[in-house]
Amino acid sequence: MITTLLYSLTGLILFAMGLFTLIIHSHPLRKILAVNVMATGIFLILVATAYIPLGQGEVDPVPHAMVLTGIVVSVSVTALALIMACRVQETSNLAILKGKKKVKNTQETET
Amino acid sequence: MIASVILPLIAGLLCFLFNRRTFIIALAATLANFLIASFLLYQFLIFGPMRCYIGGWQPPLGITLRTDGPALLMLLITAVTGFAVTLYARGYFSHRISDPVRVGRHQRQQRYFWPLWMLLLAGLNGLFLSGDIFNLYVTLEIIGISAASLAALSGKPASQRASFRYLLISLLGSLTYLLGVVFLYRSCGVLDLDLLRNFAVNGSGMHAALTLLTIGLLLKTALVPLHFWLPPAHANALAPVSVILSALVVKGSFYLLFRFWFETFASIVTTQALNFLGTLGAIAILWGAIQAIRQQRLKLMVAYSTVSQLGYLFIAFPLSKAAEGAQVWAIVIFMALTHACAKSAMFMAAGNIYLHLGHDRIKDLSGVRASLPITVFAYGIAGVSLMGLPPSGAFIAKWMLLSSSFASSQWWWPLVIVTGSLLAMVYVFRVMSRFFVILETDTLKNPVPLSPLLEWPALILALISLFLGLLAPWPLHILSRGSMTLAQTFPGGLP
Amino acid sequence: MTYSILTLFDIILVLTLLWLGWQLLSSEDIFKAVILFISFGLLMALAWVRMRAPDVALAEAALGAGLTGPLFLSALRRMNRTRKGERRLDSDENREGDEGKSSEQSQAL
Amino acid sequence: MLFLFLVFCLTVALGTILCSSSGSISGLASAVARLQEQSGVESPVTAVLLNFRGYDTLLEVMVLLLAVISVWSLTKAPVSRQKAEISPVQMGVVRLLAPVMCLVAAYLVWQGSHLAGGAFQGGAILGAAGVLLLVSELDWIRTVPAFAIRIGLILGPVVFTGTALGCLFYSGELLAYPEGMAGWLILLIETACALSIGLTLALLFGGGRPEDDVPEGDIP
Repeated sequence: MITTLLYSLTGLILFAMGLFTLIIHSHPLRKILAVNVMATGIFLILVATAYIPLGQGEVDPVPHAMVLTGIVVSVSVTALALIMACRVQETSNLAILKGKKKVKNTQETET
Repeated sequence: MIASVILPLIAGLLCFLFNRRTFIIALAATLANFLIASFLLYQFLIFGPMRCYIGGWQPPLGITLRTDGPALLMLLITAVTGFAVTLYARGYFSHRISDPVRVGRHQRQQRYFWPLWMLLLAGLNGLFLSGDIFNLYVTLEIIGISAASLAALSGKPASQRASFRYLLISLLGSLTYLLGVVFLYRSCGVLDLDLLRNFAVNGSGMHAALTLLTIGLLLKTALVPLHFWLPPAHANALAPVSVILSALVVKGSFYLLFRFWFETFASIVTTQALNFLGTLGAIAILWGAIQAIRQQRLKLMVAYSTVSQLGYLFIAFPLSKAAEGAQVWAIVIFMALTHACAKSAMFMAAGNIYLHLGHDRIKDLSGVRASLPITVFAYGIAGVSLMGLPPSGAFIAKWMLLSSSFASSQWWWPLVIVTGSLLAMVYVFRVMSRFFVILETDTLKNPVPLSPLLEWPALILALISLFLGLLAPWPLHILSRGSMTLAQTFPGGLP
Repeated sequence: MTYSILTLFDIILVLTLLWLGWQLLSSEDIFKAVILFISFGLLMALAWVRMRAPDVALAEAALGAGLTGPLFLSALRRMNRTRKGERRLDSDENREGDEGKSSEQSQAL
Repeated sequence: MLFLFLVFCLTVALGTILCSSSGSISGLASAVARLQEQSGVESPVTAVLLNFRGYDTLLEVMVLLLAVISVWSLTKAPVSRQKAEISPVQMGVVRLLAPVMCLVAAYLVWQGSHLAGGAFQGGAILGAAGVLLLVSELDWIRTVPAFAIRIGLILGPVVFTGTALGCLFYSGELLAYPEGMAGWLILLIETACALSIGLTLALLFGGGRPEDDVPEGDIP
């Protein structure tokens, strides 16, 4: 019983830490890390709920299946978010570059 | 029943596998999807609500799919809008590819649009039909991912930033939803919606779960304090994508929210909570409309108008105590149907104008009427439906809203509704008036005529939204049939 | 007796997890954060085993440490490259479109 | 500071609920144990994943595929800059490790029916093997034609959907495996899914679409 509670609370605190980081930090990678930590926290609560000490019966497999589904989903979303973050940086860099070029061109024509 | 999920899935797989003839596959899939939805409706009218246990496993363990009135109407409108969007997207992409500049980019967009759109459709259908709270999480995730990557398809820096934020927000929404599911499982031990209804008694665990589910879904639905991500994401996407996002994706999470509040957890919802959501809705109507009036770009204006229109959906919440059981559903479904059609037509019209002129600055829209009469006509009709003038479905919905709020003597809601309509009139006509300014010199650079695939879907959707009001008895009949059987199964009735 | 030892183990594991989580979320250096995240995943696998969920533990060890970590590292490298170089032009749009030649040149450089 | 306060309040509120309501409900463990016999596999988690709640898993496999499509729609696979020679030690390690990892993956999928393990774990190991090859500059994303990669990617979903539809026609319900066949069908689905998942994860690491995925010309 105490174990369930201990791990559930840990999961909750992890969720809260992730949420807080997600809101206040601006770096995209940090945000994605925070989302991952949040997801792990939720999974921990779910699995802790199903926990029964050894010798007192079988553990509930449904939460385990749900967590497996959740982990795979979160990995794929993480990958997508990372690539998207890279693209954000690449495209905005490109826009800056193009802007510089335009400025240069106009300066050249002016002179 | 399962076919309406599996079929788009298979179509998505095929569209991904073959990079040619994808349009044919998508067209066939959306057509078949429409037929399936109609068939399900027909079945529903004869046999009443149906259930399908996947794998033959009964609820506490297995996953249930079920049809009822609201789900079927949403399914049907998704099918209709989806069909129109498919045609429109075809016209849109071939028009863009015929343009010699940046062919590669347009081909990339077309290549990936179809599989993503098909999978999104599958996710939406799954959402409307599913009766299992964790399965709903998976469908929400499918919808969120495909919507965010569709929004990023445009490739411009602004759209990349907006869709990255969109992805994060929808991820945060699904995680909050998942936490709610965890709390529910903790206190009830089941995942099926019907079984959960029996557990819905007052208890702190249930309240916390409902709050978390609601916050998660509100994030995805973009109710006012949480709406900041919507306008940039919708306005910077490609035109067919904006249509999909604005007309369908937002409705999906709203539908779920409504279902939770008025069906599954109806017994633990308090009046204060309903009033709170209603107030947020009222703020959304006014704030969205004012922002829409202030915008300089047409697509941004339409996107803010979505924020405003979503508010009407929430204003129905506090009136539910006064209205009869099925009437709340009727108001909300009518609003959602009209908005889906009208907003798609409006975004299509905006996309056409963008294609034609190469920009969408409102102050430079003069003279469009002469070259794009059908588009302008569609825009006008869609605007009329958004304002809620008589024959449109929104008029019926607003009428029911007004009458039930007078019946319960809550005079402030009608005030907001009428003000919102007036503001809608302002932002619709502000653009309309520019269309009719006739330029003396013809300065249009782009002489390529728009294909009929671009203009007619917009007009037809606009007309549907306009005449939905005349067809009112029919959807009402479907809804009342749903709630009748609901009342039979649950003698306590809906609160 | 065993009960108390297990509880002690639980407490240590939980505290380490929380400390790692906090460190990875608040450290200045993103690279360090990613490395911490990988070790966090491995410890998490230990926690899953403790919770009698071996399936989840296997998945977490394989996915969390084996894939998510490298994903983060490669994304970090990619972002750093774009930031430092600013030369690696958008490989996507440029090569396809009218500016194909210039980007080829920049890649040859 | 405001956010800190809000998050703190949320945590405290949820924490008290966690403490007060001791999750005394047994959940679905007994239901699973009762029907375990009919599911065709011995491991309860696999039974839930692929039989009782197989529909979830089907959609989830789609989520993975969706992630690849999305990544491909965003960008091309980056060209690795340094064409430096790979040290023979690294090459040797790769040659040794990659087959071993494939073996481990196959073992995990096989053992999924009675112990811990299954498609996801096996697929993850396969994916790690693919990543290892990519890291050692064996650029198979560029050399293998895109069509073959696409076939590999949709193999799992197609086999899954195909089996589901086959069951629909055979016994009238989606994913209702015919009696006696359940174990083998599940193994078939798991194998196909593990292959696709491995490929998917490696491609996600690859970070972009192959060069020849977008066709030229207007697509009819």
